[in-house]
Amino acid sequence: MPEKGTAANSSMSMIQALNSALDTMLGQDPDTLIFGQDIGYFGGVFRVTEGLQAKHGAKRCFDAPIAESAIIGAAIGMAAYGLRPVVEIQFADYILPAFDQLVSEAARLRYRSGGQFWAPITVRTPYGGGIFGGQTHSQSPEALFAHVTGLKTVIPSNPYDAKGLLIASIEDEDPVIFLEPKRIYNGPFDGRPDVALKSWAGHPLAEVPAGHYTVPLGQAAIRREGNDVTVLAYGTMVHVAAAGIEQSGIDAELIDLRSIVPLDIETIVESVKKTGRCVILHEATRFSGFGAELSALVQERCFYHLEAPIERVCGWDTPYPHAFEWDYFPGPGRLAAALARVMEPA
Amino acid sequence: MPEKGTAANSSMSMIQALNSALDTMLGQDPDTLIFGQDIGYFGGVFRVTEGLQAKHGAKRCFDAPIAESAIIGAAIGMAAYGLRPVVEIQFADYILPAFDQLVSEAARLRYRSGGQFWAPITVRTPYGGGIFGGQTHSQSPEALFAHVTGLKTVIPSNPYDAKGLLIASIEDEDPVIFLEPKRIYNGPFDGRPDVALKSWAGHPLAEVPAGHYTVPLGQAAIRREGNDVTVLAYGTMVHVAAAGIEQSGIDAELIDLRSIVPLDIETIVESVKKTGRCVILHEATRFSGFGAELSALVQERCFYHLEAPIERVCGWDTPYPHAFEWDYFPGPGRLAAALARVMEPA
Amino acid sequence: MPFRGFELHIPAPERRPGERPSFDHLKIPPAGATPRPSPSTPAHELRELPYGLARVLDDAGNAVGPWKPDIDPETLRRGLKAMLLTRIFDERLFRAHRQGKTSFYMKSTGEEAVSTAQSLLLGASDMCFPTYRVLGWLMARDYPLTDLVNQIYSNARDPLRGRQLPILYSARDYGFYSISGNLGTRFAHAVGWAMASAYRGDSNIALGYIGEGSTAEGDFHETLTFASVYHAPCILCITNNQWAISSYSGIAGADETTFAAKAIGYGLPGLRVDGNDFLAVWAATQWSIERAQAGLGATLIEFFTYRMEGHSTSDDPTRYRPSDEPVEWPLGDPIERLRQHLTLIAEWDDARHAALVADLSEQVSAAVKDAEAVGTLGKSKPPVTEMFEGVFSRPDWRLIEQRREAGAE
Amino acid sequence: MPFRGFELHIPAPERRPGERPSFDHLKIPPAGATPRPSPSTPAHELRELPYGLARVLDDAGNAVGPWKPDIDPETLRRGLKAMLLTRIFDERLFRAHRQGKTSFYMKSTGEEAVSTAQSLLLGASDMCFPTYRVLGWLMARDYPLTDLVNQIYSNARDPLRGRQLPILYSARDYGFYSISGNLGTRFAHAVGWAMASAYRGDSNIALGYIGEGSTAEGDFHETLTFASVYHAPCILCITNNQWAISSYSGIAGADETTFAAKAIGYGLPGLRVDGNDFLAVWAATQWSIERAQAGLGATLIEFFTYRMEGHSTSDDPTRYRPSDEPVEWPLGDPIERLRQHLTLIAEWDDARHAALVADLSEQVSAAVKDAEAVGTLGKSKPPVTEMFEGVFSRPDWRLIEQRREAGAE
Ligand SMILES: Cc1ncc(C[n+]2csc(CCOP(=O)(O)OP(=O)(O)O)c2C)c(N)n1
Ligand SMILES: Cc1ncc(C[n+]2csc(CCOP(=O)(O)OP(=O)(O)O)c2C)c(N)n1
Ligand SMILES: [Mg+2]
Ligand SMILES: [Mg+2]
Repeated sequence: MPEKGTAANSSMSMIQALNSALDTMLGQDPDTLIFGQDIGYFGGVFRVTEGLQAKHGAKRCFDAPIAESAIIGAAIGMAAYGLRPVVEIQFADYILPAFDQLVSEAARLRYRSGGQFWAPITVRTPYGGGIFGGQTHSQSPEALFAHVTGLKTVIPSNPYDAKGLLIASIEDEDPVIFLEPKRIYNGPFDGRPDVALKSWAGHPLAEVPAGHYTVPLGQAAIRREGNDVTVLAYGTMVHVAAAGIEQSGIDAELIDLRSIVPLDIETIVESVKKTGRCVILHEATRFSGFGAELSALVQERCFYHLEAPIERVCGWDTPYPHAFEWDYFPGPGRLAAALARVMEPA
Repeated sequence: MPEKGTAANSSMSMIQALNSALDTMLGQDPDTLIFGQDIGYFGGVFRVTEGLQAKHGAKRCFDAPIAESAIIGAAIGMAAYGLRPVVEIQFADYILPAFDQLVSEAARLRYRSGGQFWAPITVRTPYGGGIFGGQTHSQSPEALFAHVTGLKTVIPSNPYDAKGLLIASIEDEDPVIFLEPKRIYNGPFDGRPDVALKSWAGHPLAEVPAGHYTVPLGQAAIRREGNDVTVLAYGTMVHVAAAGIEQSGIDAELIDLRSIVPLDIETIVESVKKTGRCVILHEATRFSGFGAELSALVQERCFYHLEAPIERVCGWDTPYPHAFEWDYFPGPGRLAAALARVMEPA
Repeated sequence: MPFRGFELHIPAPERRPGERPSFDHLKIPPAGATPRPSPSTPAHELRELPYGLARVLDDAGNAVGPWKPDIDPETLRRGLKAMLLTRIFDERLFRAHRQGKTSFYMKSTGEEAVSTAQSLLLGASDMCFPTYRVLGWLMARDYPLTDLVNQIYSNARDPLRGRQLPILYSARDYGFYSISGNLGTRFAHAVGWAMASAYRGDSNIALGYIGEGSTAEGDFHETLTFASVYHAPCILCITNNQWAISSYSGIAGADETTFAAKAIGYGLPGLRVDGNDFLAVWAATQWSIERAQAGLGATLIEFFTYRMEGHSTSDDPTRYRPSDEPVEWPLGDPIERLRQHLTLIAEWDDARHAALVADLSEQVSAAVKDAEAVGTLGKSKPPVTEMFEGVFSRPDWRLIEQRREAGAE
Repeated sequence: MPFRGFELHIPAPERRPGERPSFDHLKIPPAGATPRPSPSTPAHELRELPYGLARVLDDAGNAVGPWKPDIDPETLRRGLKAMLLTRIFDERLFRAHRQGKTSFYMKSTGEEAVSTAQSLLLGASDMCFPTYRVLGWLMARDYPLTDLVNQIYSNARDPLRGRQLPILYSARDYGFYSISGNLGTRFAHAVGWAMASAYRGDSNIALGYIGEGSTAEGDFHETLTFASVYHAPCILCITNNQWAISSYSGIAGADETTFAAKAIGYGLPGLRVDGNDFLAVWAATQWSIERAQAGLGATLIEFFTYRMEGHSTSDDPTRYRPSDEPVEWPLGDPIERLRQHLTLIAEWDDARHAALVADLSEQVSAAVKDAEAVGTLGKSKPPVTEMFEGVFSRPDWRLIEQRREAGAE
C-alpha cells in the first residue's frame, strides 16, 4: 500500500477512484478493454468511464447493445481468447438477464474444461438503495452471486478500496462481480437522510494514490475496534454501521468485509470470539440473504463464545418501495436498537 | 385429506402422482393449460405429462420452443389474462435463462401494479442430483428462489405430497416454483447407491387418492418424532435423513419442510426448542444456501435452547461433478456423523 | 493480397456535439410512395415491406397514397388533443421534478403520435404492454390526470400505493399493463396475453411496445418466436426514436438494416412506418388488426420517430448529440403535422388550437394542484403498511413480523 | 363477415409414429440450382440466399454448379475417413452405454459432414464453439480416441478430471471450446472470441454451432446482434437436423420461414446449405471465410440435415416420429454421398472402403480397450481431490476445509 499523503495522492470520490483504476489498467495492459451500455462517448450514466474513450480510443472503451447476456457472454469469449474484459451492467438490477451466463458459463468454465479455459472477467455494476431509485434501481443481489461457486463478489466501501479492489479484481484469474454501492459514489452516507450530505473530500479513505496498487480480495478491514459486539457490514452499510454504533454508545467492533467471496472468515471469527456477540447489517432482503450465511458461519464457529443471539438488520422481505425509501433502508437507528438488544442481559 | 386405503386410492410413483395432479386440474378447470419443452405429444422427458395431450387436446398441453425466458414470460401474460398456466422447465438447471422473468416480473407484478395484475403461474421443474446427470442436470437452485420475495418454492418428497402440493400450487394466487426431486421420481432413495433400488409401490405415502385434494403450502410434516436433535430436510434428502438417523441410532426428529417459502417456522422452532439441537441437510452447495437461512432462523429463535452448534450437511461448494456423484451427494453417513457430533458433550 | 488480420469495428453516429447534425444517411421516401399490400397477403410476399416507410402526410399536410386511412375529423381532433395533453403534461411534470417535487421523470416528446393513435384505435378490452414512453395511450383514454400526478409524487393517493418509480404506471381498466424499469421483459407478456385470448376464443388483441435499443434483448427474440410459432393475435411495436439514452440506434444494429426487417426471420410481416405521422400510425395499426382478424397472427411494426428531449431527468442530451438535432429531424413534430393537416382540411384553426392549449394547460395545472394538495414526494405517502402488502396474495409470517418490527401496524 | 374470435395455433409435424413419413412440404432444389454470389457482395443484395439451398453433389454423385469447391481428392478422403470414424465411434460408445459402462451418450449420426468439413477447412488457431453433436471436428483433427473414451467413462485418465458429463468435451489444442449442457450460451462466446481476434488484429476466426431448436434462445439473438454491430469475424452455424429431442423444427419456427432467414434481420448474409453434402458444407464455409477476410464480418449458415438417431441414450425416437423417417430423408446419408462421389471420380472403391472401415473399427476397439483397462464409470475415477480443484484459480478456505471433511487429502 503506497504511503498516504504523498504528492501522488489526491482526494477522490468513489467515481473518480474507479475511473482512475480503469484508466490505470487501460494504460498499462493492452489486453484490458471495457464495454457496456452508454460507457463510451458519454462516459456512463454515473460518469465512471468519463474521458476513457477519448483517452484510450473507441476499441478500448465502447458502447454495448442493451443485451446483458451477450455483454457477459462476449466478455467470456474475449477472456477465453486471452483478454481481460471489464464490463459494466448499468444497474445491478439488470444483471439478471445475464444470470445464466454468469452461473452456467463464467463460474463453471475453468472447472468443467479441466483448466483449459477460464474467464477472468470483471463485471462492474452499481447496486443498492438510498437514492429513490424504486424497485429496479435499488436492489442488492449479492446473495445470489455468493451462492454460485466459482464467482467472486467484491464490494468496496470507500474510494481507496474501490480503486485497489477494482485493480485486484481485473488482475484476478477468476470472474469477479464488482458491486459498486451507488449511494456512496459521491460521498459517504450514514443512513440519516436528514443530515446534510457530505462529499468524499477530506475523508481519509478518499486519499487515493495515482497509478497502480491493489487491495487484495478476501481481506476484511476492521474499521473500528471494540470489545462488546462485532458488526459485520459492507458497502454503504459500513457507514451506516459506524453511525449506528455511535448512536448506540456501545463499544462495537466494525468489520468491513470488502469481499464476500472470498470471505475473510478468520477476521470475523477472531472478532466474535473476542466480543461474544454479532450483528449483521445489509441492505438486501433478509430471507436467504447473505446475512444468513454470515450468521450460520459465526454460529458454527463461535457457538461456545456467543452470549446473545446473532441478529440480522436487513432490508425487509418486500420489493424496494419508492415512497418508503427511509422506512425500508436499514438505518443507524435500527442497528442501534439491535446492538442494544444483544447487549441486554439474557 | 381423503381417507387412505379407500377404493379410490392407488399406489403411484411420483411421476404418476404429478401426472394425476395435472390431469385432475386440466379436467376440472378450463383455465389451466400446460406447456413446456417436449411435454406435448411425447409426454415429457420424464413422462410426467404422458397422455395429457391425447386426453385434453393440443391447446391444453403443448410443446414450447427452447426459450425458457419466453416460456415463463408468456405464462405471466396468460396469467394476467386470467388463465392458470403450468409450465415445465426441462431441468432446474435450465431455469436460469428465465431468472429475470421470475424475479423482475412474476414475483413483482402484484406489488408494483398495486394489485391490478398478478401472476398465478406454476413452474414445474425436476431438480437435484443422484442420477449421474453431471453439472447441468443435477443442481439444486432453491436458495436462489428463496431469496426472491414474491415467489413461493415448493418441494415434495413423496407421491402423496407431490399431487396435493402441485394442485395447491396451481390453485395458489402467487407464482410458485415447484421443484421435483428427480432422484425419487420412481422410488424413494436414501442416499445409499449400493442398496438395491426400491419403487414407490407399497410405500404408505405412495397411496394417492384419485381426483382433487390439496396439501397446503407452508405446512411441514414431521416424518419421525424424536427428542434429541431436529433434522430439517426436503425432497430426496428426507429419505436420506431417515436413513442417516437410523444409522446414527440417535433419537432425532425429522421435519420434511415441503415448502421453503412459505416456511413453517412454528413447527421448526417448536421442535428445536424441544430437542435443543439442529442439523440441516440439503443437496445444494453450502455457501449462502438455504441451510444458511434455516440455521440463522433457528439460532435467532432458539438461541437459549441450543445445546450444540447447528450443523449443515450439504453439497460441497463445487460444481456438481460427474465422476464423484457419491463423493458429492450428501449421504446418510455424513448426516450420521453430524448427528453424532452435535450429541457429543460440549 | 495476403490477409493481414481483422479489425474491430465500433459503430459511431454521424455527428457528435459541436458538429452540425446530419440525416443524409437516412433514405426517407416521400409520403405515399410505399405501397400498401392487402392485409391478407402471405408474409413471404411481404419481404420488401421493412425497407419502405409507410407515410401518409406530406410536407404540406395533405393525406396521400395507399396508406391513407379513413378517419373522421372528430377522431383526428381527439388525437391532436391527446398528443397536446401529453406534451403539456410532460413539460409540467418535468418542471415539477426540477422543482424537487419528485425523484424522476421521462418525457415522450416527439413520439406522441404512436401511442395516441393506437390507443384510440384499439378496443376497450384490448391490452397494451407499454414502455415508459407511451403516456399518450392513457391521455387518449382520458385517464384521470390527478391520478397520474399522485403516482408521480408517490403520495397518499398514489394508485400504485407508493411502490413504484414515477411514471411506471399501471392502469388495467384503461388497457394499460404494469410497466417496470427493466427493459424488454413485458414484450413476452403481450404474446402470452394474446395467446390466452386465442386460447379462450376471444377477440382481444395485445399490443406490445419496445424501444429500438431494447430490441437487442434476448426477450425480444423469444417473444417474436412465440408470436410466430403460435400465430398469436398481437401487434408488436418497436418505437425507433433513434436513441437509447446516449447510444445511437447503430449500437442496436441500425447501420446494418432496419428494425422492421427483424420480422423476416420469423416469417412475420414487418412494417416500417413514419411514427411522427398520426395517420400512418393509424393505418399501419389498422392493417395489423385486420391481419390478425384474418387469422394471420402477429405483425411487427417499426415506428420511425425521434426522441426530441433527453432520455429522462437524469441526462443532458447535448453531451452526446448535436444540440440542434431535434429541430432538424426530417420527419418533423407529430403534433404540428396533424395540426397542419386538420387546418388544411378546414377542420381546425389557430384560434381553436390556442383555446385547446389553454384549456389543457389549465387541466394539467389543476391536476398538479390537486396532487400537491395531497403532497409531493416525501411530503405525503401511503401508510407504511402498504410497503408490506401485495408481496403475496396474503402476507406470510415474515411480512407480518417485519411490519410489526417496522412499527407499521 | 363479423369477426368471431381468435384460435390458438399449435404447430404439429406432418407425420407421427404409425404414419408414413412425408417430406413433400420441403422444397429441395436440385444440386447446382442455387446461385453463388461473390463473397464480397453487400449483405443487402443477398436477401434471397436464405431461401435457396446450396448443393453440390447431385443424386448420381457428381459435383455440379456454382458452389462446387476446389478440393483435392486426398482431402476428400480425409473427410470421408473422419466421418466414418465418427460414425463407428458413435455406434461403439452408444453400445458401451447400453452395456452400463457410462451414464450417457449422444450420436451425431447423419450430421457428420458439417463438423468434419469445417474442421479440415479451418486453421489450427481458429476456434470452434461446439454443440454436443460435432464430434466430427475432433475426429478430423486426429484427437486421441482413447482420451475421448476416458472422458466418456469419467475414469482416472479423463482429461476433464471426472468433472463433466460424457461427450461434453473440451480440447483447446484442437480448436475445440468447452461444451456444456446448457444450450445456446456458448454462441455468444464465439462472437466475443472473434471480437478479441479483431481487437488484437489477429486473423483467427471463430465458428459457432447451435441446433435449430436452440435458435429460440435469447442468446442466439443477442449473439447475432453483437456479431452484426461489431462486424465480428465469425461463422455462425445452425445445424437444422429437423428435431430437438421430440420437438420437430416447427416448434422453433420452421413452418414460418427458414432458419437462414434469421440473418436478414441483422443485415447479415444467411446461407442455407445441404448439410449432408460434404462439398457444399466446404464451399459455404469457404465463402464465409473469404467474406470475413474481406472485412465483411459474420455469416449465418443453416445446415439442412437430419438427426438419423435418437436425441441421446435417454429417448426412443420411434415414440414421436415415424420409424422409417431417417431412411426416407431426401438428402441421404452424408457418408454414402461422399463415398459415391469419390468412387465416381475414381478416387475410391469398395475394397478401400471396406479396408478403411475395418481399420477404423480396429482403432476404436483398441481405444475402448485401452480406456476400459483404466476403468469404466464408477470403476475408476480421478482422485477425489479433483472435485475441489479448478473451482477457482486457487481454492479458498471453504474448499480446503471441505476437501478435508470429505477425506480427500
Ligand atoms: C434490462 C435493462 N438494461 C438496462 C437498462 C437501463 N436503461 C434504461 S432505459 C435504457 C435505454 C432504452 O432505450 P430504448 O429501448 O431505445 O428506449 P427509449 O428510451 O429510447 O424509449 C437503458 C439502457 C434497463 N432499464 N433495463
Ligand atoms: C437451456 C437449456 N434448455 C433445455 C435443455 C434441454 N435440452 C437438451 S438438448 C435439447 C434439444 C436441443 O435441440 P437442438 O437445438 O435442435 O439440437 P440437437 O439436439 O437437435 O442437435 C433440449 C431441449 C438444455 N440442455 N438447455
Ligand atoms: Mg430508443
Ligand atoms: Mg435439432
